[in-house]
Amino acid sequence: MQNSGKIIFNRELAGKHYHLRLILEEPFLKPRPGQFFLIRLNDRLDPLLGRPFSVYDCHHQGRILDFVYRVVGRGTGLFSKLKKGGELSLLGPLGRPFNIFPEAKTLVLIGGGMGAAALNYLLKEYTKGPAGARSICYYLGAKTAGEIIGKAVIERRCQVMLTTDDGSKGRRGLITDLLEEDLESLAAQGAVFYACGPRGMLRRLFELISPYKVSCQVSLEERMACGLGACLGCAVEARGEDDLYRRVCCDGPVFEIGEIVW
Amino acid sequence: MQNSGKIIFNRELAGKHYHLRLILEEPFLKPRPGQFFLIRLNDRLDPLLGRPFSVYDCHHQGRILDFVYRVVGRGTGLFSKLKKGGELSLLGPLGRPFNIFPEAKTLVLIGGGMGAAALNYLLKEYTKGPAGARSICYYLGAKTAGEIIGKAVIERRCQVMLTTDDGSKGRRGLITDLLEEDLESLAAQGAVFYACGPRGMLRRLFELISPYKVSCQVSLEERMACGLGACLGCAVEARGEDDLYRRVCCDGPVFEIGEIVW
Amino acid sequence: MSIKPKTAVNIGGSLVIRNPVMTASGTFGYGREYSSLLDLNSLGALVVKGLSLHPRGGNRPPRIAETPAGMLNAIGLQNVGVKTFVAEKLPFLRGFDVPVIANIYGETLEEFEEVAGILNAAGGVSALEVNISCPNVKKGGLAFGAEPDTAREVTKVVRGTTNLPVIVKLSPNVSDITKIALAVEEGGADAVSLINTIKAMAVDVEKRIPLLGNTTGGLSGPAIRPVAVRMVWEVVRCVEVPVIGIGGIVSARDALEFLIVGARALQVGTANFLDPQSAVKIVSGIEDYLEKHSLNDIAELIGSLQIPE
Amino acid sequence: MSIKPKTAVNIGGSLVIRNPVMTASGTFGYGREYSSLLDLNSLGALVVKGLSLHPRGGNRPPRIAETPAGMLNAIGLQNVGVKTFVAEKLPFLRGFDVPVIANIYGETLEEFEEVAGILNAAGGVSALEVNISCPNVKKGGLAFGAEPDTAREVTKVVRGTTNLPVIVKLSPNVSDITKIALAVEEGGADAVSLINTIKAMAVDVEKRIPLLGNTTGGLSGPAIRPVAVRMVWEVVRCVEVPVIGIGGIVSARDALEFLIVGARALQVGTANFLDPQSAVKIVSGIEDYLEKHSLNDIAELIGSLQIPE
Ligand SMILES: Cc1cc2nc3c(=O)[nH]c(=O)nc-3n(C[C@H](O)[C@H](O)[C@H](O)COP(=O)(O)OP(=O)(O)OC[C@H]3O[C@@H](n4cnc5c(N)ncnc54)[C@H](O)[C@@H]3O)c2cc1C
Ligand SMILES: Cc1cc2nc3c(=O)[nH]c(=O)nc-3n(C[C@H](O)[C@H](O)[C@H](O)COP(=O)(O)OP(=O)(O)OC[C@H]3O[C@@H](n4cnc5c(N)ncnc54)[C@H](O)[C@@H]3O)c2cc1C
Ligand SMILES: Cc1cc2nc3c(=O)[nH]c(=O)nc-3n(C[C@H](O)[C@H](O)[C@H](O)COP(=O)(O)O)c2cc1C
Ligand SMILES: Cc1cc2nc3c(=O)[nH]c(=O)nc-3n(C[C@H](O)[C@H](O)[C@H](O)COP(=O)(O)O)c2cc1C
Ligand code: FES
Ligand code: FES
Repeated sequence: MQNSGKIIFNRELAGKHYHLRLILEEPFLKPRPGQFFLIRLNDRLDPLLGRPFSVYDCHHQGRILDFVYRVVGRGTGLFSKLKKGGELSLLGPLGRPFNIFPEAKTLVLIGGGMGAAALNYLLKEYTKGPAGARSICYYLGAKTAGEIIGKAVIERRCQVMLTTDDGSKGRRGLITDLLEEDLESLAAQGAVFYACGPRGMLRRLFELISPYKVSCQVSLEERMACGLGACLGCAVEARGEDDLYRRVCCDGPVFEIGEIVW
Repeated sequence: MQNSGKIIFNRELAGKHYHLRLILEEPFLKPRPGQFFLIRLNDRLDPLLGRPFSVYDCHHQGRILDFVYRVVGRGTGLFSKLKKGGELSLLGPLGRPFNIFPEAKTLVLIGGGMGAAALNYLLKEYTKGPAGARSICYYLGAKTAGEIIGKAVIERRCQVMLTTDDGSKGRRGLITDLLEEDLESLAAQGAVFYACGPRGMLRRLFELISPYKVSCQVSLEERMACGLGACLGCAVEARGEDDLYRRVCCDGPVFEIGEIVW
Repeated sequence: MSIKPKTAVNIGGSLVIRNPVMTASGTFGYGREYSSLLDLNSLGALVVKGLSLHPRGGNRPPRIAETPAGMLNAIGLQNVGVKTFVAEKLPFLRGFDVPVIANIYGETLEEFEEVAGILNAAGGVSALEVNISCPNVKKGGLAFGAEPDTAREVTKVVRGTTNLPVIVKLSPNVSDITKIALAVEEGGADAVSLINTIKAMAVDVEKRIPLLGNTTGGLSGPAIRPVAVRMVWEVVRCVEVPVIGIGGIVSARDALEFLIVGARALQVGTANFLDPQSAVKIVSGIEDYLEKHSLNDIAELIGSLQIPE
Repeated sequence: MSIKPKTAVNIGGSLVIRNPVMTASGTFGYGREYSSLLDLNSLGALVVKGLSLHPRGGNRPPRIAETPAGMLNAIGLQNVGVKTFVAEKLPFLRGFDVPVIANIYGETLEEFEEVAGILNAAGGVSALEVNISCPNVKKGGLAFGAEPDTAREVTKVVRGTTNLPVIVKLSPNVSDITKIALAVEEGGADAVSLINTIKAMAVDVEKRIPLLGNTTGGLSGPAIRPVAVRMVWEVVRCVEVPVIGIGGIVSARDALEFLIVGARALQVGTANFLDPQSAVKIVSGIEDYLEKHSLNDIAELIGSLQIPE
């Protein structure tokens, strides 16, 4: 699980988003959709900790990994300056992946902002075989047109419903508003839901979806230190008998939406 | 005095020694031989402080600066990985330069290990005009043949006396032993002395040279924080009425050998 | 051909560990979490997450934050409780040949006593480390560790309950750590370990809220190492019992600082997060150093600091 | 067109400075050393190197050492002495329009009194900062700052000698900094500044000697910022007088942490070594932040930390 990755490229996409491709130098495990890696800058004690990034895509059974990240702070700022040939330390694949339902007839993916990252790989896994009778709807929300990542690829694989906060592309508004309109009919079809995005979006989704008896898996983000379940740093409040916390790094990052206290 | 330097090259020389060439991006002052720069890695709080390096050579009135450094610790280790195009923060030129005696007929340069750096630029300044009747002897000591830096350039400019600790080049032994043999005659000629090197070498030089009434300037090294005389971190014990310390960064790094408590 | 230098050390109460490198409490879970990433048997010892009498939920998130060359944590001693530990976590560890040290915590003297008693009877625990230095809980923790009298008392109580070696873990958040060290030595501690985290705080300046749900937390990592080295240096010169150095160790070089000033052993904490192999790399780095410096036994290194006059 | 937000703050004893950013004692010499690198007039105030009655030679080298995101110093309060300061350093500073704060130090109460008296009479000094927190001198310094009683006493003595605002600079090397803060407030301090350096140590593992000639030194720089922020947070909630935050500030973001928890002003120390323009960059960074957050007066920012319940 410990690895060293050599940078194949680290390309700027639109609006502070970057696409990083690494080739692993040690034996590796193939990641599953929803899993993530803790990636650390070498030779530095500042920033100190690894940064968690979901697998955006992978090739050659996981030897080559793609990540898409957004510059939000010091760590990602330094990542964005990395060049081809540079080396990064990796720990992973980590965490509980998305549950895949091979028989599901209707899939709904709901992505807000960087949520696209984890859903992209999930979508790829779901669409690698013959499409069959399965329908996939991707509800994709972004702040503005410039921050929509990977739309072309997604459109080749499924139907895309788009909103932007400023209306610069797709419908103006929140992606959860758009989903709300279709939710009853989707639930009636027995759709399986997957969502990644900002906490506010997921909370709203929880409110909308609770009345229905459907599976809705969400991928959460929390600050992490060990990534292995040891430090208890990445706790989220969970519902349940014992009322304890769950660890995002190993009990998640994927949870059934009902497990979490929103 | 504050500047940003872009790396033109950062070449490995023999045995953990590197040659770094920078071009300054802001207005600059031409450094004088013996002066140094505090050079800091950008975007890092670890290592925290700038590293002092003597000017090894300069071009275009000081717009292009050359440094030669040896990897000895974390900072220089990170320097050695820098690539063309990278940027460094510089403060300088700092410190009291070598006193130049334009009329001197005999010059003696004594360099041990990395000492070569500051003496190289001094030698260049002394030899840029017509040679005239001046004779220059360079006593150059190194641990081993592989650690002799810039010998070819030096030999073009003056006469070189060489020792290595292991005898792999030049005479086996310490450079101060070699100098000792010639010292009386050099002093009698009214030679002016310049020395850079490890403290042990300078201490021995002090013992040898004290009996003679000659000028012997030495360049000292001490850990530094501000480089400006403000923090009092770079103190060396000095002789003198008030018995206080001297600051290597601004009272030095060049001192008359007799000023210092060895 | 050189023989391998001896690295075994006695860390008090006749507990000898094969090398001086342990993993620090709270940074290594219950051992299992790291067991696929390194050979637990290559550690000197393994200290488990702080155990309390009853399971504890811990503090509200966010629980960690990064700071320059350091991190804050305010876990709040979340743990499964000592009974679940004995029933569910300890059996796994018994499968290894590595001393397990149980870090214990109580809100009252009675709780310390009860937890110590349960672990004493459990089998498979090699020593107790008494945490009187957690800055992140309201009761217990630092409340006991800030004053010599209460520190001595807790030590006595645990000492009276167990035959296991008792290590007392000290807090850096005091004016004079030697007073606390002397008090717990008097109280019967077989060893002292230091330092726990330094109480600290960081702010999200955009939202103008603390970065931690608990407002304050404990600072660990390389940033605190110079403070830890200084405190170990103060303590080794005033107590007789072995001192275990903790704080910001990420490399063998760092570990050597502690050994040279006089620590008998070390714990590696935050570094486990940066590289799960940290502890084992430090073990081999120490061995290399001993060989390079022709030291046959780590005992020759411990406390070998020279002060130039 | 937006009007420039107000950044002036009153740092006690009716001393109003134009912005909250000062340079910290010992890191900015006597001002002159940095005067060609930045406009001294753009600083809120300038605190000079600690002054004692007689010139002091300071500690033996090496005096500094680098640590992760921090540095150790053991200068030992080398200084020209208060009289030479008044005669030779102060005239230069009078040529600027920036409040000069004299950091003072004594080995005895009488020395503190005498130094304060000389500076009071000198003219051109806007306030005194009483250093009872230097970890690097044998007498005086921390000896006064470690206990509430002695801290109160020094403060009273200086208070009684001068009409200038009296700022007392507190040490982090104590169990409870609020006790010292309250004591000096009682003693008549117009403001408190914190923190001074944290006592620390580092070892040259190859030579097995301390990296500092003085064995131990004071840790400063980004590494200590979270400790400083926590202490400022503790102190602002228990004293009435203004609190000046110090410790590891290298950027406007860092400075904002202190202001948000409640510091009225700040001092920039080690950062001056990394970038001589640090202090002025921090001033403009704070202004930018105020504008961006539509705050018209820095007073709206100071102490605006929200604790989510
Ligand atoms: C399981 C998981 C998967 C993720 N996948 C992606 C992805 O594919 N693409 C992407 O752009 N981002 C992803 N994130 C978020 C990403 O980890 C943060 O944006 C990143 O850590 C920010 O680092 P920074 O140094 O730039 O920010 P800073 O704010 O300077 O970081 C300070 C500290 O907080 C932590 N932190 C800050 N924001 C977050 C966050 N949202 N989640 C977790 N830790 C955070 C950092 O890791 C660091 O320890 C993921 C997070 C998690 C938990
Ligand atoms: C005026 C002056 C000119 C110099 N010129 C050169 C030169 O031209 N080429 C060259 O290779 N070296 C030169 N040095 C020495 C060079 O500064 C150190 O080798 C370098 O700072 C080591 O940094 P490090 O991080 O690799 O070592 P580390 O040991 O990891 O450094 C730790 C700390 O100690 C300081 N330090 C360590 N060794 C020295 C030293 N010898 N002198 C001053 N500070 C030190 C570092 O700057 C840093 O703050 C000069 C030093 C001075 C004072
Ligand atoms: C996330 C985390 C959890 C911790 N939990 C405990 C604990 O339960 N009991 C304890 O005594 N110390 C605990 N500590 C303190 C460490 O054991 C150690 O003393 C401290 O982190 C300093 O060492 P380091 O700098 O190597 O991390 C914890 C530290 C961290 C970072
Ligand atoms: C080299 C150096 C010298 C110092 N000298 C003094 C001093 O004379 N008087 C004083 O009160 N504080 C002195 N300090 C402490 C600083 O003023 C400041 O409190 C401390 O460094 C923390 O701030 P920083 O992290 O921004 O440096 C000194 C600090 C350093 C680094
Ligand atoms: S990051 Fe350590 S338990 Fe999740
Ligand atoms: S380095 Fe600060 S005075 Fe010389």
